[in-house]
Amino acid sequence: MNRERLAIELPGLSMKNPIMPASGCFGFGREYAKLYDLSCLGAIAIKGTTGDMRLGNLTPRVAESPSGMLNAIGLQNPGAEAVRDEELLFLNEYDVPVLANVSGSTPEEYLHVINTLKASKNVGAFELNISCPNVKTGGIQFGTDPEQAARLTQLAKEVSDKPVYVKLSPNVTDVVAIAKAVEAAGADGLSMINTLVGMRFDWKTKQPILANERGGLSGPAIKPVALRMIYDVRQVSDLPIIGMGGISNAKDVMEFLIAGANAVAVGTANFTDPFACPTIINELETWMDKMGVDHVTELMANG
Amino acid sequence: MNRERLAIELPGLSMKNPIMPASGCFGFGREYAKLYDLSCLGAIAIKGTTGDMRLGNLTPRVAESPSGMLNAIGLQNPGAEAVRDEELLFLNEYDVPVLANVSGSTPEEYLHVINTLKASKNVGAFELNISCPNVKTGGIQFGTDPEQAARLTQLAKEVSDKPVYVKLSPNVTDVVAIAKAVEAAGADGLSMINTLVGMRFDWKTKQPILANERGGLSGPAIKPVALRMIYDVRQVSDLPIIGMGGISNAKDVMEFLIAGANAVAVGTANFTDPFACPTIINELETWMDKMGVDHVTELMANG
Amino acid sequence: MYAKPMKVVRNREIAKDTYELILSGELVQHLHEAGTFLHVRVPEENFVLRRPLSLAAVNHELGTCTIIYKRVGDGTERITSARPNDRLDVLGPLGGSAFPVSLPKNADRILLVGGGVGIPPIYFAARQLTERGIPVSIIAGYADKESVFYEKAFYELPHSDVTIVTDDGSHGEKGTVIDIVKKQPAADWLFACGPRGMLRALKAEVPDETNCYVSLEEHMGCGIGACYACICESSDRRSYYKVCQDGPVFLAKEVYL
Amino acid sequence: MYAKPMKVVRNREIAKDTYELILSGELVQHLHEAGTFLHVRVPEENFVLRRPLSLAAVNHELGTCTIIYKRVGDGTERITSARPNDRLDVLGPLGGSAFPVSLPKNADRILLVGGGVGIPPIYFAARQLTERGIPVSIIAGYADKESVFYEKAFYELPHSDVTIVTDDGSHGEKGTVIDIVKKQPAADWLFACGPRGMLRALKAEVPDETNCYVSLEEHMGCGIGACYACICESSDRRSYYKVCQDGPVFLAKEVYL
Ligand SMILES: Cc1cc2nc3c(=O)[nH]c(=O)nc-3n(C[C@H](O)[C@H](O)[C@H](O)COP(=O)(O)OP(=O)(O)OC[C@H]3O[C@@H](n4cnc5c(N)ncnc54)[C@H](O)[C@@H]3O)c2cc1C
Ligand SMILES: Cc1cc2nc3c(=O)[nH]c(=O)nc-3n(C[C@H](O)[C@H](O)[C@H](O)COP(=O)(O)OP(=O)(O)OC[C@H]3O[C@@H](n4cnc5c(N)ncnc54)[C@H](O)[C@@H]3O)c2cc1C
Ligand SMILES: Cc1cc2nc3c(=O)[nH]c(=O)nc-3n(C[C@H](O)[C@H](O)[C@H](O)COP(=O)(O)O)c2cc1C
Ligand SMILES: Cc1cc2nc3c(=O)[nH]c(=O)nc-3n(C[C@H](O)[C@H](O)[C@H](O)COP(=O)(O)O)c2cc1C
Ligand code: FES
Ligand code: FES
Repeated sequence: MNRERLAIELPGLSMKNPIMPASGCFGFGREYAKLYDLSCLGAIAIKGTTGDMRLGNLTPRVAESPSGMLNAIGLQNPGAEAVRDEELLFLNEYDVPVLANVSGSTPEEYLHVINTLKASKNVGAFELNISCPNVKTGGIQFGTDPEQAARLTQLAKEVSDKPVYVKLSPNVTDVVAIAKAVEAAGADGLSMINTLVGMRFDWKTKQPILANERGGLSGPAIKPVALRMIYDVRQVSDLPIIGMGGISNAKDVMEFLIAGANAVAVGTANFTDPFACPTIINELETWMDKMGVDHVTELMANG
Repeated sequence: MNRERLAIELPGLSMKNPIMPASGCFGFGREYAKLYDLSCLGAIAIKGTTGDMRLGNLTPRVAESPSGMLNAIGLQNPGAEAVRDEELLFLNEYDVPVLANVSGSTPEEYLHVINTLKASKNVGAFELNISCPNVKTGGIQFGTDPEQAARLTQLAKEVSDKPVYVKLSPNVTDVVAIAKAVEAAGADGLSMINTLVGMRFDWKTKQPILANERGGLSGPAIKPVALRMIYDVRQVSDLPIIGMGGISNAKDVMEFLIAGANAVAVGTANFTDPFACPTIINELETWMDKMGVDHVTELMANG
Repeated sequence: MYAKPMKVVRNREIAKDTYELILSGELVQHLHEAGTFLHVRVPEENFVLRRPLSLAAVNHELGTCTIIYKRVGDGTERITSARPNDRLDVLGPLGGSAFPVSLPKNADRILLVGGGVGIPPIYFAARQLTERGIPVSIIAGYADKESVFYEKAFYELPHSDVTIVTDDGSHGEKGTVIDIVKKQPAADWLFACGPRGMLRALKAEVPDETNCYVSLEEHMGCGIGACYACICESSDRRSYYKVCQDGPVFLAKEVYL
Repeated sequence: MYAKPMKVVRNREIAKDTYELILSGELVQHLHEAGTFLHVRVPEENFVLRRPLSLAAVNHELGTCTIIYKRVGDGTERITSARPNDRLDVLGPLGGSAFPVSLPKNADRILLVGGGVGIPPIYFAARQLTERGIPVSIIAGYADKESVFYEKAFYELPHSDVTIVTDDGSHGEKGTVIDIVKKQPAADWLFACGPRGMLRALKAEVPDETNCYVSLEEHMGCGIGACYACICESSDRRSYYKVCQDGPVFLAKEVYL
């Protein structure tokens, strides 16, 4: 199979195909590397990385809901230095660009992470996670206010020599306003969407199922919301968009490309099927054959 | 079976049980009346009613998504006068209070509807639909800005001699702010939640599936979002809450009561199973038996 | 209208992506009219909407009914995997207006026109008419040879004159059902079901004297008239009908196609 | 670790709400260790998370493995309806640390303690040890008589001493597994699986000299170590282990229970 027909170019990310695992659903790739060759992926979005090591929330950290799941991991990660010295080095063995998901409680922390990771060769771009619903400070706060989002983007752009994508929260009245603000502040691309804040209760104990009470809803359940937000933003912006939210097969990928995404990320589906990413890549090419499509960009709305 | 153990009292609504069909998913009851006796229901929320007859949007008006559906009906209804003279009269044959869902493009239209319907005996309360995502003007606008929401609530309270519930939109950054604003403006209760704005695309035609492009996402997919918003609002408000969003069985009802709802509405599930409401009412009592619960209020968080 | 579990008797591919599904159950005794439909629940929890599918035949002696459906999306795809003895949750019969098979008189010229998966209710109407000894002309249009189904069944109907037509001419006549209609004498009654474009062209073609009835499709929510999902416009475009309740069969001149 | 479809050989209720599921397939040849688990996909689209279920037995000659699971929620409920010849999508074997059945010596005193659906991996460990001729003492605790399963299977193990205990005394001894542990002489090795409270009490009870291993449960996302869903705290509460990857079996003194 000629992989070039799937290849796309995004700022900082030269992708063999438009499919990457979504941040937080693939760790740093080590576990999935035991199942298949990571070089087949378009890119890898690594787990949200903070300045120092974080332990995250108490358990249960996940719960299920119809066609979806809630998570409240709370950004557990080994911290920027360890990510640079161990995880990125490990990933460097594979021929695949890394989208480094950057998290933090303060602007300084975000910048520290970027400064720590920016020299790593395989980091193609940064993804500012201003939309994590599962931490007390930072995270989603930056993502719900256009001014704060823009300010953080601008600061990130000042220290980063690599493209900066901003990951938007769907928990807002007006996602277009946030998108416009970060575009004006210099963002090179957008990632949409992060999880919707949700809850589940155990009717036997009358308690929230998650130790953190609230968690982020992901999976097929949120797909229509993701598609709508991407479509809305696409009407006003030409920024590259990495689309995500419930993608679990190649038809979903096509829907996201039509809505306005330039590439996609697959999150929850990795848990349902650990081979989700390579399977979707193959399926996508099969569909292109069936549809007589030469290049994946033809699948886009204006393709 | 002794129905009293299921009975609850809400402002304006003396309910045999905490289950009512949700607005827009039950028309004005005529069709379901052919399937079962409507008097078994706790209440009936009628289809959103506007000042004049409305034709609504073009078709397709519905689309499906995993564990959910999108609708963009666009508030088709025969208008307040016809609702009063035909539909409410029809429903008056049944021993069940009506929650009259009021919609409009302008504050004047909302007030006109209330004025038209308020003398109808079986209307127990009004439900201000400030959250319909499927009409160009009015609807959701009133529901995303605390000040506009409060102003409309206040006006409604001035003309209505019956309790006024406000139906909140989930498409907001801060649902608690809206809830507080309408509570301060005199709302007697809240209905939560209306649909999440979403989209689906047809990958064959590359077009949005709905003629209206965007539609409202309902069904089990949105349940965790509904539960979270109800829980959030319950932390700051003692207003009665009618909970809805994906309820399809008695366990779901229990989850909503734990989250903070005082009663619930069943929407999309009526389409999946036209007997959903009576089935859920029976199931709920069976669960209460199994759990040794005497009265339905004991199922609530603090019950 | 009843919501009943029905048992799958048979479910097999009879033409390209086209399946014949035979169901048995109590509900069958309530099924009578060509043009009415069943609202079938897809047997998987993540589908919240039922699928409207027309009756293609009812056999009261055997206690079975037949549906012919095309695999077009995830729901019909899932239904293809239903096996004999599986249960399907079926709501029906739905539709407030069927093909008025009792109106035509023996001497009337009756034309039945079906396109693709619009053919099943046409077949049902043809059976009902011919069983009563009323001669009919049938035009059944398919995309291509691989898509043709029920050809033999049509030819076996008594008193009937059958024309099979395919878009690409790979079987029967080449062309569209409209091409054939144009060649035939005007009918007193015309019953049609098929894609909207076909119905629109038919409506434009038939003379005013013809009592032309069309069966419409629209995306549905409730299927029973409560949700306003499935509307179609009246000819003057100033009011709406509900396909599920006022139709699915309409007098062509009443509706805007 | 492999993701393979497995075939259901048998799936039947063996005690109140408790099912024995026998699976066959290629995967079986890779299954060896007591304490490891399978990540089973619930055969319905609306479930996005797999269910972790321990191996209760493996039969390499027959090419089958056994799982014993309790119906506690929607997922296990759905799995109860899997019938012989149905396929289940199974990921396994998972778990980086199993019960160290090869460490005890013949003369060591080995105590195996299982509570409720924590019993399956204990049964597996008991089989592995007794097959090698190593004598074991087994304490299996259940809620009540109706919940008891595998009693006969335990008694049939050679070189073993079995105590059945129920909370309400309706079968075997009355009390908890802890009550029985207290009455027995201290063990060199103790392998346990059951509710968190039981494991906590055990850890408090056993003397320092005992090599006490516990198998933990936690809600899981990936099941393979990538998502950080299933963590448990280290004894000093300053770092985390992943149950799916570092466990599910841990040395009791290493973890905060
Ligand atoms: C009254 C009536 C009778 C019908 N009779 C037949 C029949 O006998 N044989 C047959 O093959 N088809 C028939 N159809 C069309 C059939 O309902 C659709 O092909 C089917 O619902 C598609 O489901 P899906 O999940 O495969 O497709 P998807 O596109 O995945 O379905 C998504 C949603 O759109 C709806 N939808 C998609 N296409 C249609 C359509 N054409 N009409 C209505 N809803 C649609 C589905 O019901 C579902 O809610 C009939 C439709 C109506 C309204
Ligand atoms: C390593 C391991 C081995 C296990 N072995 C067995 C076994 O052999 N037999 C058995 O009966 N049970 C076992 N369990 C528990 C079993 O996984 C749960 O009972 C099951 O996942 C519940 O699913 P449900 O859909 O019925 O419940 P629901 O409560 O509806 O499940 C909702 C979500 O919570 C998760 N969940 C709920 N309870 C548990 C739990 N106790 N542990 C982990 N996840 C949970 C589910 O996996 C699912 O993601 C094991 C758990 C782990 C972690
Ligand atoms: C367990 C889990 C952990 C996640 N962690 C992160 C994270 O660290 N950073 C981030 O930006 N998004 C994180 N996300 C969000 C995903 O990257 C993605 O935006 C979201 O899950 C929607 O995609 P999906 O529906 O395909 O899962 C996480 C999601 C899940 C399910
Ligand atoms: C087809 C349809 C029509 C609706 N019409 C209205 C309406 O007229 N007024 C209103 O307040 N809500 C309307 N709703 C929203 C529902 O009342 C309910 O808030 C929402 O669907 C969530 O509940 P569910 O998931 O149980 O369907 C409509 C929903 C659907 C699916
Ligand atoms: S489908 Fe609900 S009105 Fe026709
Ligand atoms: S379940 Fe994902 S790390 Fe253990």
